[in-house]
Amino acid sequence: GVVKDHKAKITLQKTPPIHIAVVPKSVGLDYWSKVHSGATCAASQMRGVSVTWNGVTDETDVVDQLNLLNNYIATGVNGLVYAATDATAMNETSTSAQKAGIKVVSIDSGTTPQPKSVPLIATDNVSAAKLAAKDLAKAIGPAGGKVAIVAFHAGSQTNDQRVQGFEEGLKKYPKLHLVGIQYSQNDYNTALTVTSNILTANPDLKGIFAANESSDIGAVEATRLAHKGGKVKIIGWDTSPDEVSGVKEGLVAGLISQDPFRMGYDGVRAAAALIRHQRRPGNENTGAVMVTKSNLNNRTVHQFTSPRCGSPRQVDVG
Amino acid sequence: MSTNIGALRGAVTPRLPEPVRDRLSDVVSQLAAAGGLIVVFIALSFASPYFLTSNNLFNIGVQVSIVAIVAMGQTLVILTAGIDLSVGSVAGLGGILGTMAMAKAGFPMVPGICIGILTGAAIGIVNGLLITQMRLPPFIATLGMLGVARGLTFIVGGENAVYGLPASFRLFGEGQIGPIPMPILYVIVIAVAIYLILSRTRLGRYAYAIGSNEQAARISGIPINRYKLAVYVISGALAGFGGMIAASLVHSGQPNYGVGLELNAIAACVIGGASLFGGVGTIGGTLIGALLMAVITNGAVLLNITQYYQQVIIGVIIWVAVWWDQVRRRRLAAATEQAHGRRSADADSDGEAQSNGGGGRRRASATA
Amino acid sequence: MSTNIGALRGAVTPRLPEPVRDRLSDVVSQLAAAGGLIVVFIALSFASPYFLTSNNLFNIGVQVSIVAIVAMGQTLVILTAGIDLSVGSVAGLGGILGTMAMAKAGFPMVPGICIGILTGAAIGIVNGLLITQMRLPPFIATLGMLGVARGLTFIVGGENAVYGLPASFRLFGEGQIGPIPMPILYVIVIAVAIYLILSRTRLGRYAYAIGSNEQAARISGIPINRYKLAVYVISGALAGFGGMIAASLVHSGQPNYGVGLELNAIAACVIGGASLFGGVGTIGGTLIGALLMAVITNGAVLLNITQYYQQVIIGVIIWVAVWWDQVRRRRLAAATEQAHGRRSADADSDGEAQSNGGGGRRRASATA
Amino acid sequence: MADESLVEIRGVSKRFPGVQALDDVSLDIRPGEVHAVAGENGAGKSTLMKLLSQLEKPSDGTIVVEGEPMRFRSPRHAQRLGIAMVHQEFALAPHLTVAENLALGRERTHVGLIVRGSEKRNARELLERVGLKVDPSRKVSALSVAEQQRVEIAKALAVDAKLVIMDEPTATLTEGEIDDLFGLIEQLKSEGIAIFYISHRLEEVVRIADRVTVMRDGEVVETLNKGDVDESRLITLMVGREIDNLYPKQECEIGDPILRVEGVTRPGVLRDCSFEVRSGEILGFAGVVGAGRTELARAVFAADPISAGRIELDGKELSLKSPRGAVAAGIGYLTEDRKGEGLAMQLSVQQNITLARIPGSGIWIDRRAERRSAERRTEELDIRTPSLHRAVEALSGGTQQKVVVAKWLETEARVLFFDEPTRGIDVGAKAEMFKLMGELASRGHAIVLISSYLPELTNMCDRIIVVRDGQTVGELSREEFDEERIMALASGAEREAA
Ligand SMILES: Nc1ncnc2c1ncn2[C@@H]1O[C@H](COP(=O)(O)OP(=O)(O)OP(=O)(O)O)[C@@H](O)[C@H]1O
Ligand SMILES: Nc1ncnc2c1ncn2[C@@H]1O[C@H](COP(=O)(O)OP(=O)(O)OP(=O)(O)O)[C@@H](O)[C@H]1O
Ligand SMILES: [Mg+2]
Ligand SMILES: [Mg+2]
Repeated sequence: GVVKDHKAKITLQKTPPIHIAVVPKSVGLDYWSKVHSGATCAASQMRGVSVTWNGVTDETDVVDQLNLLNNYIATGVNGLVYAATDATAMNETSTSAQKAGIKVVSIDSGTTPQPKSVPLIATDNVSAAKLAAKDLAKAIGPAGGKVAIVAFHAGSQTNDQRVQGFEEGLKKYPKLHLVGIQYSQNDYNTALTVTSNILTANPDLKGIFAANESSDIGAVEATRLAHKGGKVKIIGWDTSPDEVSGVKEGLVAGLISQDPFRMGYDGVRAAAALIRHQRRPGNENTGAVMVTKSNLNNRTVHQFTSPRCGSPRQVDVG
Repeated sequence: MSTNIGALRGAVTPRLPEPVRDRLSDVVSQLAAAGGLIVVFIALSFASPYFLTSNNLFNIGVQVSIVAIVAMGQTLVILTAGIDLSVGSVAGLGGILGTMAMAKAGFPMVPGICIGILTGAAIGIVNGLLITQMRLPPFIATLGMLGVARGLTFIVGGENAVYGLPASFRLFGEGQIGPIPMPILYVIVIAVAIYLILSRTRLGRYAYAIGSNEQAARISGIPINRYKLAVYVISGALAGFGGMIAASLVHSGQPNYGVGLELNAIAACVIGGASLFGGVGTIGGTLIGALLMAVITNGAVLLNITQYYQQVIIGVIIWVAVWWDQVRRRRLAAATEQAHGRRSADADSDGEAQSNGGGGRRRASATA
Repeated sequence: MSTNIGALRGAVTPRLPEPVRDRLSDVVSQLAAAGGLIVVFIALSFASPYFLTSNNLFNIGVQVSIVAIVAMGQTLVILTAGIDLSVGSVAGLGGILGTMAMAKAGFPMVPGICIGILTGAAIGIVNGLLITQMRLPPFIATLGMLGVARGLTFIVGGENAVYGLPASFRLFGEGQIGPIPMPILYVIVIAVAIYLILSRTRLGRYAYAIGSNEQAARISGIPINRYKLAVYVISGALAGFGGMIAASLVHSGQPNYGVGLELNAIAACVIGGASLFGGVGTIGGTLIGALLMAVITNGAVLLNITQYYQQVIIGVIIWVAVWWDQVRRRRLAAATEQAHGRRSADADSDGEAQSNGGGGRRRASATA
Repeated sequence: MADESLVEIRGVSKRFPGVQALDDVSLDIRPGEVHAVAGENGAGKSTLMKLLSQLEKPSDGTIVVEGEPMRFRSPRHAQRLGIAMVHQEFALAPHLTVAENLALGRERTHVGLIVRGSEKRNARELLERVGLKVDPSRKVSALSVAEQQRVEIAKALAVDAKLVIMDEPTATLTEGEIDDLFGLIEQLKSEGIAIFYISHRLEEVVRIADRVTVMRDGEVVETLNKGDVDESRLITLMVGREIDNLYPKQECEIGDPILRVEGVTRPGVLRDCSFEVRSGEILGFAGVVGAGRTELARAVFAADPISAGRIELDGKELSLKSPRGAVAAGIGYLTEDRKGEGLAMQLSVQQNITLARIPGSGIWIDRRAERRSAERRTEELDIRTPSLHRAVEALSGGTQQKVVVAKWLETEARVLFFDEPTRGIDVGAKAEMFKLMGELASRGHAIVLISSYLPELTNMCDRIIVVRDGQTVGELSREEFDEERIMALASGAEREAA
């Protein structure tokens, strides 16, 4: 993927204060808290911009997220930056917000159809998941073998896209044989339980695709408990500190990392631009990288895993 | 003494005919119970300029509608000393089947909605049979159903949401009649219906009786099983209806919809004064309970309170509201006793007829 | 006549001293209650070659441990006709505070774990005070706490998990003593302790009495508030302990840990025969309930059954297991009647003291 | 009297787990007849009646109603056959109003809606018939036990019955109310309605019954006609031996006051009540139903809060906040409502007996000592249970009452309040209980006996306090005992300073 350089020079003079609500798909995961830091970082760099951060507790709470968005529309915020839990269900929300004079930016996941006037700042989950399949095949080696998916929540769009992408990617590797998919319900201990059970049922399992943070950590602990740490190859998703330390310890072959910080950061900046300058910034693909033990200390990768405010950066990864 | 009482009663509601007075004090007592809600409401009106906007009130109404509708069915169940843990899953299953009927089988809107409701009713029948015929405790029967219905939702509907609904279906949840959004209308209609059921029909009377003393109800010749079945069917049907409203609001069938809804519904009942041990509860109370939770959530967003503080605040307000309600009741009881408690006993000994009494008097003193 | 009974009793279990015999038949009766579990167990042994491997049995043991520990505390609460909905959130909060103490404040392992447990106990105190002093219904008090504790978890710990725990902390949840994993050991120790509490101490007796008839307990001079407080503290402390085990297993403090745990814990109690109306329940039953759920989940994954079918199957097995348990009880009662009904009635009619009797006899006949 | 039987019970048996409650029982009842059934606690009287009202199914035998063998379906079916029952353990829904309870199961509806107006009117009529003046829109839970008893009777009258079964309808009623009830029974008789009447008050049985059947251990001992019935004969048949003294009053030395109560007031309920009770003394509380005897005892026991007053135990003032303090100080209170406040129904006989005083040290229970205590009490009071481990909910009404009595005897409290302790207890056990009371007194305990049954008070007490309208209005010493005088004081016809 390629990330476009996007430097909107914003003049900050005598502008009235603006209030932007940032609504993730859910709260409580490292991924979304990086979005949060990005958003606050952007706000801190602009004068008179304040952001409110609020979200539902589970990505599948589509109705509750809709309620929350409607509440923000009613309070008359100036901008709304949000990640839609369901692309179709939210397709009227953006327009009704705009009708109420609110500028809208989509981050992470847009709506279908995506209104022309609403910029989308996101990664493509499907293609990133294909990347995961490729890397898992590489880690397992040419002999191939059984692989399993530890997904997180059936019926969540992100989940479905990642599973879909992985399965599509897998088609290129006939030696890899998918034995099952289990769900962690976004809970570390459940992930541990289901992975332990998968390992028991398939003693010759070669690889696991763990589709998000909690799935990854639970899967890693399960392989460790079964004394198969490092032998069963794991490709995880997201880069919370514990996941990264799994890579360092050699328990995780690789992590798909998106750039949530950038989504938050650019999302807020885009909203501010829309509000103050009536200018619509372009859509943006924030890209994804595969984090492995070998590229952990790579500067670019570091930007993905441990973003810091103050150094808005450019990344270019393959 | 009885002149004393008479005087007091007269002072409170002078010259009104008895039934009207009864009704009036009923309303007053209901309003007093809403104390917590009213306080929160007033506080929010001052705290946020947006709170009282018609737009926002409208939002609250729509947001509370699903929980309120499901909780009203739950109230019936709880009155019988039962519990329905499956409502959340049933809302999910009803929503999926109803939307699939429209999107996949090409049903028009109204039959599609009916399918959602009938699904709920069917699940209610199964719940009821498990409880009455296999004699499972309601908690077990409906807990099992919570898993079964959710599993079925995914098995039948697949992992993805159901899209491609007719545009008209949006109106079901988002339309308005005059200035009133449809969901609020549904709540009103259902509330009136269940109020009538509870106060005027055998079903309601027997629900109270079964929850109050099942053995006594049985001895009195009430066909308990039939009425228990009925309350679970109503609860299921209303959950299905709630699921259809949710589907209309997001214009899609979400297989995960309703997770945790049961807890909200039960909470609304209990905050509204229903007892999980049966025999106690009102529709008014349940509506107040549901509204209280919705208003707090809405207010927290308006006041820009983050999720976590919101959770803490909601918890504390629930505590305070229920506590306050209890203090009010206890004080009321004490006052009644002080003023007249002994009098009803007196009536026994001095042989005077007490044509209207404790109930009315107690309520009257509440208004004083 | 008492010779008669003596003879009969002798025939059933010859020559064992009475207490031993009592204990023995207790165990047998408990095992009979485990029928559902045993059937599932045997079925899975045939269905999957991996099920009976020591490795897998350990896994199950570890997997069940948290729910079992939390459910044992819950059992105490349910015995008093209470309910503790906050256990899931308390496990989350305890886990976060305990791990923060280690990771941020540099506490060693044992004090860190104690902090997790004490956090739970402290929340238990608040629950208890809300219930006994503010007289809130347990459902409301602990429902509020469910939100408050979860909110606090995020407020105190931030949105992210707590990492950087000492390596030794892993042993707390993953270590073994001989062949037995630590969590299983904890379950055993706690089960024995609570068994003793229930059968041998005032706390246990009073928990049953309060749940059976609170008024009678009060009039009998039992300090109800103190004992109620105690059960909520125990429940909270065990939830905190469970949270620490969970944290050790994933070697981090997870702010979202424990969502929905309360339902599992309550389900374990109820499947194990406890009544939400209080006064009825045993620790053995609760353990069986917890194990049943864990074994089914484990088996489903071993058999590669997808999640949705799993949910359906778990629900159905819970129905069948509880139904079967009830049939068994009813049949047991009937069998006893046939075997000894006549005789004990006879014994009664002599107006002779019944120094020991039916209970033992009833149980004995279950073994026959 | 018509020869045709209305109901005929033929060779009926009923087994419960561990108990043969009925064994080959046969008896019949004719229209317009009062057929009393007497027997000790647990003899099977209630069980037999529950078969008639179809709450239980017989294990064996048939019941013939008006020539047709009865099919067992549901209580509703029994009602349709014209069988109504006044239950020993009331069958009332506490959260419903009196009127709603009276109509329960028979609501009149109009287009699906209950006609509430007629409900209240009917309720007033029914209540009038049983002489109860309470507002029909009051909740049953707010009524006293005695009031509930009459609502229960009224409920049976609401059924258009050919046979009314009354299972201990007078257990909590006082003289006047019993007279009212008997008037009612006469009226029913004259309408050709048959009545099964169960009571442990044998003089009532002698007075009202046309025939009496005596049961023992689930079997019919004998059926007597009106002329052949007298109390001592009944007792002999019931118990299997003679009881020479129903009220074994021991003369014991009366010592210093143990409990002194002064000016106890509970707004709206009690006003300025004072009394004292001495060691070795049995003090009686007399009064009509609702006079406040129960309330006074509860106030002293700290089960209810008081606003003023002084309570002294052994000369030291007590400031009690809860029953717990009272029990700890050595005061016991046996409540009149055994189901509501007396027993933990799911717990065993043994656990209930020791509930107020569990042997053991610290937190631990000494189970052996517990068992011994329970054994001793069951023997003393002849508590008939298949086992000490049997849950009390499976015991007969009277046996349950004995368990509560045992619980309070077990506390060895210095001062014991017994509130209607004989409710539902048979004559033999009653005598036994009074003997134990006497023994307690002779060991220096003080006893307060609250009873609506005057002979119990006049025979057992050393002194009687009369309570009216929440006030202590009179005091009579043993020499002054006179039932009419007590009634006069209790009803306010005679006034005297306390
Ligand atoms: N549901 C039940 N389960 C088990 N045993 C029962 C049940 N009901 C009654 N019994 C037993 O049946 C016997 C007869 O009881 P019943 O209630 O008929 O006695 P009763 O003559 O009415 O006594 P009382 O005068 O005390 O009311 C008793 O031994 C009692 O323990
Ligand atoms: N929980 C209650 N709520 C309201 N009123 C009550 C309640 N309990 C009792 N009362 C009223 O108090 C009055 C006195 O009660 P109670 O009948 O127990 O007194 P008593 O003198 O002990 O009479 P007795 O023992 O003869 O029944 C009754 O008339 C009853 O209506
Ligand atoms: Mg009886
Ligand atoms: Mg009384």
